[in-house]
Amino acid sequence: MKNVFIKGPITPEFISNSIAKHQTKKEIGAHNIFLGQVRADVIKNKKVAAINFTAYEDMANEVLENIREKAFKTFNLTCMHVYHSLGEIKTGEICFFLFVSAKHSKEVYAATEYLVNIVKKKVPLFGKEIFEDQTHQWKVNN
Amino acid sequence: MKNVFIKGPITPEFISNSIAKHQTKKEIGAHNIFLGQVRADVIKNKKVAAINFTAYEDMANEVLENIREKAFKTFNLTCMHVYHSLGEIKTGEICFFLFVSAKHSKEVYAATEYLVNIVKKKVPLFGKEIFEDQTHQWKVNN
Amino acid sequence: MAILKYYGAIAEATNCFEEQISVTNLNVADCVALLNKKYNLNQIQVHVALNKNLVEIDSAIKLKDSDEIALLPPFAGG
Amino acid sequence: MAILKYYGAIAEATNCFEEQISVTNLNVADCVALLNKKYNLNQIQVHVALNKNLVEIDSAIKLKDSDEIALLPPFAGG
Repeated sequence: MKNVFIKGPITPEFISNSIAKHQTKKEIGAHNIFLGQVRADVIKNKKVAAINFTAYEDMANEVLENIREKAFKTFNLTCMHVYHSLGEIKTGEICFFLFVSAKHSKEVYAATEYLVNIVKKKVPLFGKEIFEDQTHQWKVNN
Repeated sequence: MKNVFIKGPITPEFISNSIAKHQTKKEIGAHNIFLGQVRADVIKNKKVAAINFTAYEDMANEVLENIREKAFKTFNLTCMHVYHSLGEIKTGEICFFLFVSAKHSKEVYAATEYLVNIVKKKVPLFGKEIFEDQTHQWKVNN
Repeated sequence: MAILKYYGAIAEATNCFEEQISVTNLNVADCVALLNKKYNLNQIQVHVALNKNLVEIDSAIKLKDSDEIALLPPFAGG
Repeated sequence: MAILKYYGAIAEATNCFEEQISVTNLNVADCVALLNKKYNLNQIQVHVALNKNLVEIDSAIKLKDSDEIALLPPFAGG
């Protein structure tokens, strides 16, 4: 299984390379890409400057493999890719990249929403929100 | 109003530039990108090689401006961009790029699906499907 | 004179993208019927835009000089 | 000996990422209670993974040598 985790931010160039690789797949008519960008939230007057992500990687890879298998059974997808950053990701940088492709547009929307939500809920990733004053708190997905 | 129409295919580099431009907008937490790729459909044993797109551009720009205004009223979006190719777009190339951004992920999914569908339905764009043998037929959105 | 514009399959049938038409006492429905007959557009599902707004193909709206009437085949964007 | 793994807020509380524990007659619930007491984890919502599968925090599954028990704080990916 290929590696899902990327050290540092996911760059726009990485995303464009992923898109370019799919241009030889001529049965694809629709791509949907979800990107998570680190937001400069203000919490009790302190602004988030970065999130430091860590993962229980061995477990995360197993969970993602199950998610992938179920997604291909549930949705009529041609391709599916998930990438998540590890390490410190500054505000404005991209930490999460989900990419699904299908023959027709109607196949991709529900798959995208389902996959983003299940990754947030089921993959053991942890985020340390670092404020501008270098204090921190631990991020919790709702 | 900025121009929505692009001569020729929408390149992966154009998409990555659009993404990069949003990295200064630190209130954004979620992007959703829909891409339409020209599919090598086989119709009565003939394979599509390209689609030549034309538009009633003046009307299309007015329709898109209305769509944009309504989208910002309906969905809680930070940004919205739409681009469509004109001219001959080969199979595997990208002809449609819709890009929405919001504070939270839950805002982007319905907006994406709504916008893709309304662009397909309401914008006066015409597509000549050119087969490998240089014959053609006119594309009709369902 | 009003301006007629043709797109896609319709421009293919008319063999031009634009022409002018005298609109004295002509409404939308008349105009469409006239063009339909002249160019044999029966095979194509036609939409009509009057000054960039879609109108009913059988609309009784009177045409006037400087109007722009566009005959649009099915949309295919996305 | 089984391997204990800590992540995020829990690793911060234990001040280490990994340690070993003797598991003679110890089940998951016992183990969690022990660590909870030792490291004062009450403030953190803990999930437990036994050999990379989530189990109930009060599970009576007996631990054995070579098991990997991970204490996981709330997930924050995406």
